[in-house]
Amino acid sequence: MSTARNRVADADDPQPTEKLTIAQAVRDAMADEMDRDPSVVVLGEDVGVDGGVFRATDGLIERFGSERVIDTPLAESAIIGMSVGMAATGMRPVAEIQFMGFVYPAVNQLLGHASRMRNRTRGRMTLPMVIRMPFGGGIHPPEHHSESYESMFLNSPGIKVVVPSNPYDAKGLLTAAIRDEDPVLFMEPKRIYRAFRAEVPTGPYTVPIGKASVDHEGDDVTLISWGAMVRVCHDAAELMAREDVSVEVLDLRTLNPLDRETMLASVEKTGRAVVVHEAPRSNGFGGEIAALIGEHLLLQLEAPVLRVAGFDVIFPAAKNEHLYLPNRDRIAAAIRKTLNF
Amino acid sequence: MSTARNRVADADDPQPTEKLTIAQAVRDAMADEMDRDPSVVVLGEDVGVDGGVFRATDGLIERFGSERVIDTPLAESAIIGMSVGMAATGMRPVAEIQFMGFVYPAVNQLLGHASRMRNRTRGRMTLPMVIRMPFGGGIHPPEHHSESYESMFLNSPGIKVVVPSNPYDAKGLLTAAIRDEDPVLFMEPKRIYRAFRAEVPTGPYTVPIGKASVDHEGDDVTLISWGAMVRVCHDAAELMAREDVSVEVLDLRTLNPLDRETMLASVEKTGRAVVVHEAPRSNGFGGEIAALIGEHLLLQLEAPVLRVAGFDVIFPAAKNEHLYLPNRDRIAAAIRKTLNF
Amino acid sequence: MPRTQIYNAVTERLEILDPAGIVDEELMPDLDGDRIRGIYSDMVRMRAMDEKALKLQRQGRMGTWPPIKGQEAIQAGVAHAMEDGDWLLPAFREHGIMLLRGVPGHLIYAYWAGDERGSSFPEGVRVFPVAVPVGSQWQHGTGVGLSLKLRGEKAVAVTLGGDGSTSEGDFHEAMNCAGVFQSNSVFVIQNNQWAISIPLHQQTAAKTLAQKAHAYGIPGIQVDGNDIFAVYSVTREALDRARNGGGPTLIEAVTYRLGDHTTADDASRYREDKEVTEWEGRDPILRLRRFLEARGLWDEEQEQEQQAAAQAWVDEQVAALEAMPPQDPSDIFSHMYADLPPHLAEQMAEVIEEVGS
Amino acid sequence: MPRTQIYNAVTERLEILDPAGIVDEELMPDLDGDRIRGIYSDMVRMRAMDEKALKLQRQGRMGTWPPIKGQEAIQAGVAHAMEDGDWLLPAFREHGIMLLRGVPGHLIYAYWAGDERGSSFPEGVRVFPVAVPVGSQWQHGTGVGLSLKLRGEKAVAVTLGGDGSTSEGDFHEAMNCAGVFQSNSVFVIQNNQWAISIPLHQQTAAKTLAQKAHAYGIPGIQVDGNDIFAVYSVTREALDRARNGGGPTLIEAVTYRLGDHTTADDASRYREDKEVTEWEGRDPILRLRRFLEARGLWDEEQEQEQQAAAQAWVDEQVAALEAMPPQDPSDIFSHMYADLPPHLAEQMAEVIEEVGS
Ligand SMILES: Cc1ncc(C[n+]2csc(CCOP(=O)(O)OP(=O)(O)O)c2C)c(N)n1
Ligand SMILES: Cc1ncc(C[n+]2csc(CCOP(=O)(O)OP(=O)(O)O)c2C)c(N)n1
Ligand SMILES: [Mg+2]
Ligand SMILES: [Mg+2]
Repeated sequence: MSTARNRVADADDPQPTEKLTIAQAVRDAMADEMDRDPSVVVLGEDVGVDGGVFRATDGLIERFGSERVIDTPLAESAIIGMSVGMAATGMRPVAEIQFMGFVYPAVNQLLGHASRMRNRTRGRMTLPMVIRMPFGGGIHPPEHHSESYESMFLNSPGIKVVVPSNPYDAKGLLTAAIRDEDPVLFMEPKRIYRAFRAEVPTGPYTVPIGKASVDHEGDDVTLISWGAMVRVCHDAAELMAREDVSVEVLDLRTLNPLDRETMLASVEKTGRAVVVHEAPRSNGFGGEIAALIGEHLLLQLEAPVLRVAGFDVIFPAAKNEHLYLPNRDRIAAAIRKTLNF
Repeated sequence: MSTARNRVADADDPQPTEKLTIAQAVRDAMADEMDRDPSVVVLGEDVGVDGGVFRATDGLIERFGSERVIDTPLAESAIIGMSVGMAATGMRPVAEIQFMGFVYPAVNQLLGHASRMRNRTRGRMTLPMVIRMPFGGGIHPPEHHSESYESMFLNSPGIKVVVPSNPYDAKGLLTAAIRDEDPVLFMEPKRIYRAFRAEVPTGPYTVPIGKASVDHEGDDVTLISWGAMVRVCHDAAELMAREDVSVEVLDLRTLNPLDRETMLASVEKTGRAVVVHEAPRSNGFGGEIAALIGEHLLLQLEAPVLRVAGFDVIFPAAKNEHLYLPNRDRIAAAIRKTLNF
Repeated sequence: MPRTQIYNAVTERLEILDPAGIVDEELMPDLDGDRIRGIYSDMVRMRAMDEKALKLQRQGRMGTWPPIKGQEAIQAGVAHAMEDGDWLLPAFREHGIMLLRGVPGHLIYAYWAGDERGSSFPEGVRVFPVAVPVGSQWQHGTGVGLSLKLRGEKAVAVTLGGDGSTSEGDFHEAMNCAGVFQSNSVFVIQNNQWAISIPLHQQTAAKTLAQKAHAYGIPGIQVDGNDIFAVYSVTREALDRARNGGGPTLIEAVTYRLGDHTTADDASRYREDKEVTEWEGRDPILRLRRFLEARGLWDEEQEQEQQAAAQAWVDEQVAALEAMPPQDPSDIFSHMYADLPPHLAEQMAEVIEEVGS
Repeated sequence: MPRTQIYNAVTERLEILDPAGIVDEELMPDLDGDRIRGIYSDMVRMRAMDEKALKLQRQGRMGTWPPIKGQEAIQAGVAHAMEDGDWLLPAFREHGIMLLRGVPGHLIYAYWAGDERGSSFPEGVRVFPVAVPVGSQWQHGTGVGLSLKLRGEKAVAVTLGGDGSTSEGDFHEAMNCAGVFQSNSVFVIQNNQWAISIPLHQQTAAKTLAQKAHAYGIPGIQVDGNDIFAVYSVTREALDRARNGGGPTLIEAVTYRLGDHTTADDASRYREDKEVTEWEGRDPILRLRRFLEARGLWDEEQEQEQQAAAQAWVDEQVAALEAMPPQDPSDIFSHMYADLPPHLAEQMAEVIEEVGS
């Protein structure tokens, strides 16, 4: 489904690959980096003995011990606050927040400290730390387990925001994130943690942060998305192909820093854009994207940039999730609307 | 400077007025409502004996006693969390967060509970509560005292966001906020707390939440703004008038729910828009505004919607504040750019 | 001028009913046979509700369910100590006490089946909705307690939460503010020894959770949470104190989570069966039954009847759950604000156009 | 089975040097005359730095300044107890100890004059920057202490904060996690009795702040914070313990904020002059001077010299401050990330075009 075009492996030689889910790819990235670099530690609620509620840290404690795979008390602010202290003094913490719906208590440490330390100290203190968190809907859980809060981290500079949509990118981007000298918020699309497998190189490699991927080329309209929505966009593209509409599917992969160049080039080519995300529509990151496109390509646009997003409501409980989440048909309808503008 | 057009007073009769600063208007709104309604209480750090670090609660404790003007421990999450409990059981708390830069620890209670309780209980429990906080730059303080975090509350529905720009609106909007049945985040532009006085009716009156104000009519371009930036926009409009450019100045006053109608009508008329805000540019609320305008008025736009905003950096310490904050000349430059597009 | 002692921190524990069903008569609270039988049947009903939910979940008729098995004595004891005007603020593993405080069983089921109407309790039921973000409800309990105090209501806010939740900053702020404001609050920790896979000793280095009260200048006490009489007694005492202006209390009730964390969890990954078996021997329901039997207040026949009644009640709740009319799609919009703002009206129209109303 | 005591612990207070300058010889730490004179001059230097900052502020040459007057014994005592590899994590009223741990005076001034370069300490200085969001640094202190432990460094993270900061959730999480992980951490509360206008008894109902340690299963102790010897002793003991794997300690040092909260505050709005005057009588510097004089280790001439030296040093710092080259406008962009992303490069270019570089 994805081209390897934008993916850069460490080694020049073709590496052996294996078929992995996103959850396994995430785990392997951590395992490989812990192997390479003794300063990498993993911490969070239930990441140790339990192996993580989504098994994304499965087996790590057996392999690296409880000093490097640290089960923490139930305290999100401490998970990030301790990581700040550790990252500032020579370690590379990979912290897990169990669900993005529980990141709120950690916001003060994330946006008050993690994102500011380099700037505050004029580069004296840097914080190489990763904050992993599953996000998004589609698994029918109780409230607070389906949220997509990326927008709140994108008006607050100093923290990179990365979102893979497939196993290859998950491993490569997480590896890049762990090696990054700055804090990286790493959002994992929990709905597709185990939905499918794809070929992933067995050794370490990186996918560069800050580069979008043109997953599927097309001429008539650009679909811009990230995370679990990318697959839904592919479904929509397929559907539209049957109507002879050629859809370009763009997987942003990194939301900050945004790969404007790739995005604007695509929309300049197609003249139409639809942004798809799970977060509520108003002031979601889709607004920023539409604003940028409008600013740079006003005269090239054949139709308004449309947004297919969550509604401006609290993420509904399981029974009404389907009403909320963007789906193939909503995306297709938006595409048709831009075509008939 | 502002027309009274959009302002609705409780009484039909012309009321006596007095000249007040924004800080005084805010205090008077609280005092009047506490007088009217015994369930209104004020709480926060230093709001009692000290009268608030900006004197916005000056004299309230003397008048209403320490049971209704409550000095709290230094705990923002508790200030909001206790308010949730109080509001759900018959009181109308007006909570103060000392600076918007210190709202982060309260985010979990604000967005995890305050904004959700009505929806969660299908309307059984409602939370009539106000969260006041000074925001924005321009007073040369240490870090974390100049922030404008509105964007993070605008992708998370269930909480109204209100921002006055002058004493009349400050009193009328705060009165409306206290009487509102839902949580209202009330952002006070600290830079102009005491910068000027304006005529304000002595008794209680409301300015409706959700209505923007066309502060100054114009034909060539619409400036869209809120808070302390509104005055800077007026300065820019004046400057441009000398170049024979007719600028319409829109004070949004409420960011959620947004008065799209007024906003779109204005831009439809002028064909050009510049949004001005203090928060960083990327994913600031200006993006949402530009996106909405692009979505609804693509064919009417004579130029791209431009944003004059803070840069995507941590709000600088005092010495570099001037580099960061939007100013008259930057706004004027953006206006010229839209005119010469 | 040597080191002087400036504070003496003592924390006590209360037990009344032992695992064999024998009580310390001197400490027995004033509850007559009928009342105790009533408490027992409440506990049996809780267990039946819980077991049925697990079954429903396996059948795909229920969402994620956090079982309360083993924690019935706390929930019954606290509920029975409470009075009419008192407020209950649950965490998420409080189905039993919610039931006893007036939340209809089928609504509890509805909530966990993924239907927000489950938190739409009948008028007059003084119960907060389930709090999913762990630890945040402690703050509301302080706020409600303060509200009751300021308004002069002789009522108390009773907040429950887990051992894990005591590690969150919100727990601390809530206790500290309750101490400062002397709010009408009682805080009950259901210490079931586990927070998902994290055992208590990895949650805190404190020997007990009750001793955390020393940090806030409020009374704290530990109680055997599988001992219905001890739970009832300490709660009653704390409620009386709070009701009469004496301020808040922190109660640690020591129990055990006999089941998995939720139906999405597999506890065998992280804990020994042996530990579970040991605690099964301290089952709070069995213990009360032994007491009742020893007193001649209960026999096998009554037990059969009670079990059947509980089953019948549970079946009614399931029937009521499944008879709930489907939600209207507009429901996801209509409770956001007192009035529907234009942008939501627009979005609501989109959905209705798509799926019908 | 009555109520049993399950926790019984005490909180102690240490005093060595009384306000008249008389010490308890048995408790005196092992510090020779030179060392004590050195400590005294450090405290004099702190006072001079503070007074000068207030003057600069009135002249418009300094931003908002939080004075440390009255808190010099804590800052000198803790600094002198620390060793080379130890980390310091300050709140925002820690200019004195930051100085002693290697932060150049002119950088401390620069920070409060509104210049981020003030937090750009020289290589090797193990000091965190000022933490403005109250209470958040406690968490970093646990993290650094854990980092030191995991990496096997025989060093300790020493975190300071105010009495007000103990009400924040972050304080709680940090102490609790330090207890669980037995991190190499020492936590020192500068209890100066006020948090802006809020006096301690409105901050917590706990009788002491030291007793909060009971909540975390870690040692806690109170010390007279105006008594340099007591502060030194308890800190030394705590550091030795942490350094040798014995885990964290919470120290409450009781002192008084003799000045306004900051130069933006007017403390006369909320507190009595009488209280201030009373505490002026317990001035930590005066107290140490009395001790030195009584021992024949100090005389008026030395005092004059010391004051002059402190003034000279302060003047140097001011000169260095004012000699700092202006910041380049690009500086607000260049420290956001290791590499400048394209959108920031664009914004930087806008500013440079506007104001020149
Ligand atoms: C703030 C927050 N963090 C994490 C979670 C995920 N989570 C749900 S329950 C739970 C454990 C709770 O433990 P405890 O407080 O002891 O309650 P128990 O489950 O034992 O009843 C966790 C980590 C959450 N719901 N909220
Ligand atoms: C999270 C947060 N809330 C509020 C403030 C505003 N504020 C700055 S200092 C202060 C009082 C601090 O009191 P304390 O911890 O006792 O330290 P002290 O000022 O006495 O040194 C307050 C409320 C802040 N900086 N951070
Ligand atoms: Mg538990
Ligand atoms: Mg203080």
